[in-house]
Amino acid sequence: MDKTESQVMAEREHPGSGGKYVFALIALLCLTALTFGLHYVTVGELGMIVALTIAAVKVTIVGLVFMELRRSMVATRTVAAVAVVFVVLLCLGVFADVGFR
Amino acid sequence: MNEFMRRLLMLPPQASTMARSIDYLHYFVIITTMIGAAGVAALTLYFIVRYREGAGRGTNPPPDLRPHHARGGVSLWFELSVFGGLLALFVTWWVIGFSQFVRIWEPPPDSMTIYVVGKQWMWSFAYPHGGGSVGVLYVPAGRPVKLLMTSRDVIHSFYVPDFRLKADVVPGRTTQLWFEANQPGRHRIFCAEMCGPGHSEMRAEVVALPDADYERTIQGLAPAQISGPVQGLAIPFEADPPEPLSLAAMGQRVAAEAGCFRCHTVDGTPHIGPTWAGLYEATIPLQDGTQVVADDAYLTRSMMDPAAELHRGFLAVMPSYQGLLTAPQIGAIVQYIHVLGDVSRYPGEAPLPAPVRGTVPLVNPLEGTAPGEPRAAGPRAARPNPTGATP
Amino acid sequence: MTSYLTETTGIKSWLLTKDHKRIGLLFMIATALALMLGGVFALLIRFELVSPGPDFLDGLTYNQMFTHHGVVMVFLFMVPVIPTVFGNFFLPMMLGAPDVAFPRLNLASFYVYCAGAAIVLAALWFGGIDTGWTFYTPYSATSPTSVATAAFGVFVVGVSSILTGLNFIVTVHTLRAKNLRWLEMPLFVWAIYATAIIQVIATPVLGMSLLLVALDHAWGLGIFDPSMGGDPVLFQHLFWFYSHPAVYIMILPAMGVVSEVVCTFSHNRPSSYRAIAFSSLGIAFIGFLTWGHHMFVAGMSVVDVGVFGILSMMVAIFSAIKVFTWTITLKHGRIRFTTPMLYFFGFMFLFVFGGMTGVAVATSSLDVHWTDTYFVVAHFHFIMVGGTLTMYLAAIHYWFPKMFGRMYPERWGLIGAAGVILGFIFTFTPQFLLGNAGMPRRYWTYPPDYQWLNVASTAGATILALGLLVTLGYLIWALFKGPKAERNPWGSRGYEWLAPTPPPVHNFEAPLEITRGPYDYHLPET
Amino acid sequence: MTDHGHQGPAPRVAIQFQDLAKQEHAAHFGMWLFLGSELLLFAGLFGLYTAYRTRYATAFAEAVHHNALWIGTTNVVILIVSSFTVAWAVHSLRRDRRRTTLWSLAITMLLGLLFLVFKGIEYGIHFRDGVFPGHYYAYQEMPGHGAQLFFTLYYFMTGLHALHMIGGLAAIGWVAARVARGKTTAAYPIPLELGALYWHLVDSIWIFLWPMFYLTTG
Repeated sequence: MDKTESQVMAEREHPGSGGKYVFALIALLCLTALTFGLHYVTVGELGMIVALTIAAVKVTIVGLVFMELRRSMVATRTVAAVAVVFVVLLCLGVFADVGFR
Repeated sequence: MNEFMRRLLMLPPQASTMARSIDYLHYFVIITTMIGAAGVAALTLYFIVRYREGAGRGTNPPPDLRPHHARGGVSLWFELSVFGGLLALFVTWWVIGFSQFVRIWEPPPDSMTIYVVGKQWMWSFAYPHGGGSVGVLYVPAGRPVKLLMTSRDVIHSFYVPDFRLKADVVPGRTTQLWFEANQPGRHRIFCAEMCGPGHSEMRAEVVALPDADYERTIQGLAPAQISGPVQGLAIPFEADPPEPLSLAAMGQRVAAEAGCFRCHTVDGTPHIGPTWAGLYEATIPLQDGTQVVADDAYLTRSMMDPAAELHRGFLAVMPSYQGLLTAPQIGAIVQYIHVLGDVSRYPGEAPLPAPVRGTVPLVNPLEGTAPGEPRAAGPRAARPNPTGATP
Repeated sequence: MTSYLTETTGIKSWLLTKDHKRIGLLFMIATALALMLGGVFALLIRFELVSPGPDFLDGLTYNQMFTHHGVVMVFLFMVPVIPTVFGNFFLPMMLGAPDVAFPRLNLASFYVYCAGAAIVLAALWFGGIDTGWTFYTPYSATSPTSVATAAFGVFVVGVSSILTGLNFIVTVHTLRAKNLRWLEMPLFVWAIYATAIIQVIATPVLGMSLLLVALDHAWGLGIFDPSMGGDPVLFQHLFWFYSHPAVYIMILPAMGVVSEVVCTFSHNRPSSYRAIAFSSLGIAFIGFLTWGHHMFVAGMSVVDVGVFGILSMMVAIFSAIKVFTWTITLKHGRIRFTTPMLYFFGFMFLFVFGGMTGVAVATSSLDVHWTDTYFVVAHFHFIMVGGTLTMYLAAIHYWFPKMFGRMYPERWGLIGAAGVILGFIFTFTPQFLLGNAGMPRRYWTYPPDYQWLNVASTAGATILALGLLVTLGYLIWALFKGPKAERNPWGSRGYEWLAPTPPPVHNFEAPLEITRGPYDYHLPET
Repeated sequence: MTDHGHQGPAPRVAIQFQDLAKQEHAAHFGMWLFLGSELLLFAGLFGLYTAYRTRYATAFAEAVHHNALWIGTTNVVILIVSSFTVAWAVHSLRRDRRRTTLWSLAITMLLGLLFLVFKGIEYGIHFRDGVFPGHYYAYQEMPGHGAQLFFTLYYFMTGLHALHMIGGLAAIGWVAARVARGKTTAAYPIPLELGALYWHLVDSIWIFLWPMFYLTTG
């Protein structure tokens, strides 16, 4: 759904209020505090998995709000998703080897 | 048929039990490959000749005005059946291939272990009977042999074409490989992983001997080469002991000189380090709450990096022996702990019934020696006979 | 409209050009030189192997020869050639666009390639490298040769590959002509698009692994060093995560050329456009899941061997779909047997046989015997030379009139092609048998009973070299003396043939209006 | 296109693009592809971290103690706030408030520098204790390969991230100069948007590095 020229100019004329940025900042800071707090409670591998999932949530917030993925085109969103998928793919392939050796 | 195909494809003789079944899969795969490729090429040639443009007409062919759908192409069903068939063929290759692969990689329980060390441009072997050899691997024909391999410097690859077997030899780790030679014979060993200018000269030979004179040859071997003084740990060895000690007895001597007995006991009495009595193949709790089976690999790893998988309840005071002990020495100590596996862990209890194959009655080093006084060579009287060998 | 060749003259106009066609020609010269240099190393190897014992090269120099052959051929010729030469020249024209999306970035990509190539060649000249093009640690970390410089040079060439890939993806997304929908783009564009995706995603991982090797070799910061508890097999994981998709970077553009050549010379639309287009994407994405089949005996866990084995079987299906579709495209066509079609016929046999032996090697138990022997050497040469080199030559001949405005001599073309294909078969079939017999790869000296196969292979190599020299000869002759070519000598319906020959700077007189598909041979040519 | 008075000249559409929307989409799409390749540059190191964490689990969990938790946590807060300020700069440039844009960019660069300062302090602590990468590792309290590999990997990942941080600072600085000179305006905000995207990527990578190297104690 490529945007027509008029849509691009319209978006620039009256961009939304800055509220969503402030809201995203607060959400990120809370999640950071949550991870920090959990780190004393959880033990070993479980702690690692919990911390990384929260980190993934934070990165999605940064991506959607700050990097405006929500408003970008399908192609841009696919690039972001594909890059992340291939990072995970490499880690899985390596883990499947070292973990079961 | 097998001989004809083997000679046609120039495959080396099938000298191990697995070689023949691998070669059968080889013939099946190569034949289908040839048929597929030739078929496609023939079909292409046929179409080119059949539908070639009329001879001699101008370079710009007249427009073909036939309607779109009448333009050839094949039905969907035909296409699906071709690719379904192809996929099924590839998956069958995988099923047969992977099942053979698992059989190649799982050594049978009763196989004899030989330690292999790859070093820049030579292969050296240490036998459980204490003997050692460089460049020649003596194996009994008709019995499974497991090779525990490591490298002293870079990655090599132990490759015996006649057995259709290859396994990379990685430094810092022990990789394993097993085979069973069909009948006596000599087979070439290559190094198959680029390891420097001498890569192509890093060759050796497997000599498969009949069982009878296998023992005789092994006894005649010089002791496993503890090649050169171990850096940093001057181990006062006699020039050469009168007759080769068994690997376990050698392990006992190396452990004594390396100072293992300062922290580890062999009769179950608690001490600074975990006792070696009954340790082999026991599941031991680790510091981080998990458990591990104390097999060859774990024992070797914890000699190299003791803190990595620490036995729960003990302090991490053991130094790393990485680079201080050579692979044959490590193999010897592991074999010694293996033999100690039968000693009961709780002193005072009645000792376990003598194991079936009469393992060596080993002298407890702590008994006859005052602490710090170097141990004399093993007593002559209880000359250790090779474990597991039936004279 | 004056041709892009004569629009502006002088060295500066060529070296600072932002015209995608001229950048394509600059890349053509650079990659052709790399091909010749790689060929020289190949011949040195073949002549050394004529006799079992050492001949005129000692052990270290021989190891340097096959390493230089590998590095120059893979990183300086095979990976960049078809995308940077024919992708640069024809992608915009096939989309009906005046140029690529970022012209300055395109020129930067050429100069980054030249910088990387200069660093690599400097490393080869001062001290050479003898670790094999795969740079396996710990030997690459401890080798006395200049590994660090070469690894950094390959990293820089990788950056150039990323820039080109990025440029092409954006071009396909944003510069398609008016009402040129995705499923009406020529199949060559699909192939270059899929290759660009792999280039952008896979090359950074190679960059990182080679940087780690360079750091280890230069300053002992070894993360793979076994004496520090590191695991050399992990380097192989990172290296092959790039290097297997890299072989698809090499073959996908060649498949794009095949689709164009087959449709034009059989005067027929592809029997199933979607099958070829989507299997290009399929190869690009599934190609990332199969890297483990290079490491079946490297000490990987048995679980991983099983997983990578079955995935490797899947990716072969997409190549099979393409081959099948090309063969059926010939049906009901009106085929003109020109030099590109002879190369196509060579491709069909060599690529299919090479590809099927690839699937054979991915069968885990057979791989234990075959890996690291000459069987694998023969397999990947069948795909690289039999697949990509033949299609590189076919593309030169197919687009020669459009690029230079002159025709090549057909008779000499067929002789050159026959020489290349026969020479190739005669060189590498003996190597399949050498691999079966168990001769490991990268061997300077070998047991005498392998000698006659090596001699046969060397004889074949000379025929292949002669075939290539003949081709070079008559192409240079045709460049200046060839007869003038008309706008569309092959009667092709591709969009690039709508532009005048040789095309002006911005490809088309007026912005292109797409009125018919790229393969509508049932309509009279406009 | 209606001109917006003081918003500066309308952007020029390059010859190869059919219209402004396609040109801007090309810019954003190209930048995201570049960010994808940067992320995959780190993928190799994330893979190594997975492998070595699986193999030396206890040593990694223990070696985390030596990393100063307060530095790591402050840095993560710094980068999140700097992400907000750079996003605010983009937002205010679109509303054509040049002063707020310049202030936000200044704060972003200040926070970036602060991050590097803290990173320098932490490296100083490590060097003082003898924690060096590779063969130079000489930290007495944690002998053994696990810790040595942990800190070598730590230096590689945080070092590469610091290099990207320096690159991000340079990019924001260059864009701030263009905004100050009026070349990047409300009508043509592309350079600032691309600079902000790069900054957000550098922040996202640190959001992952923080738990990996500072938090997961056993």
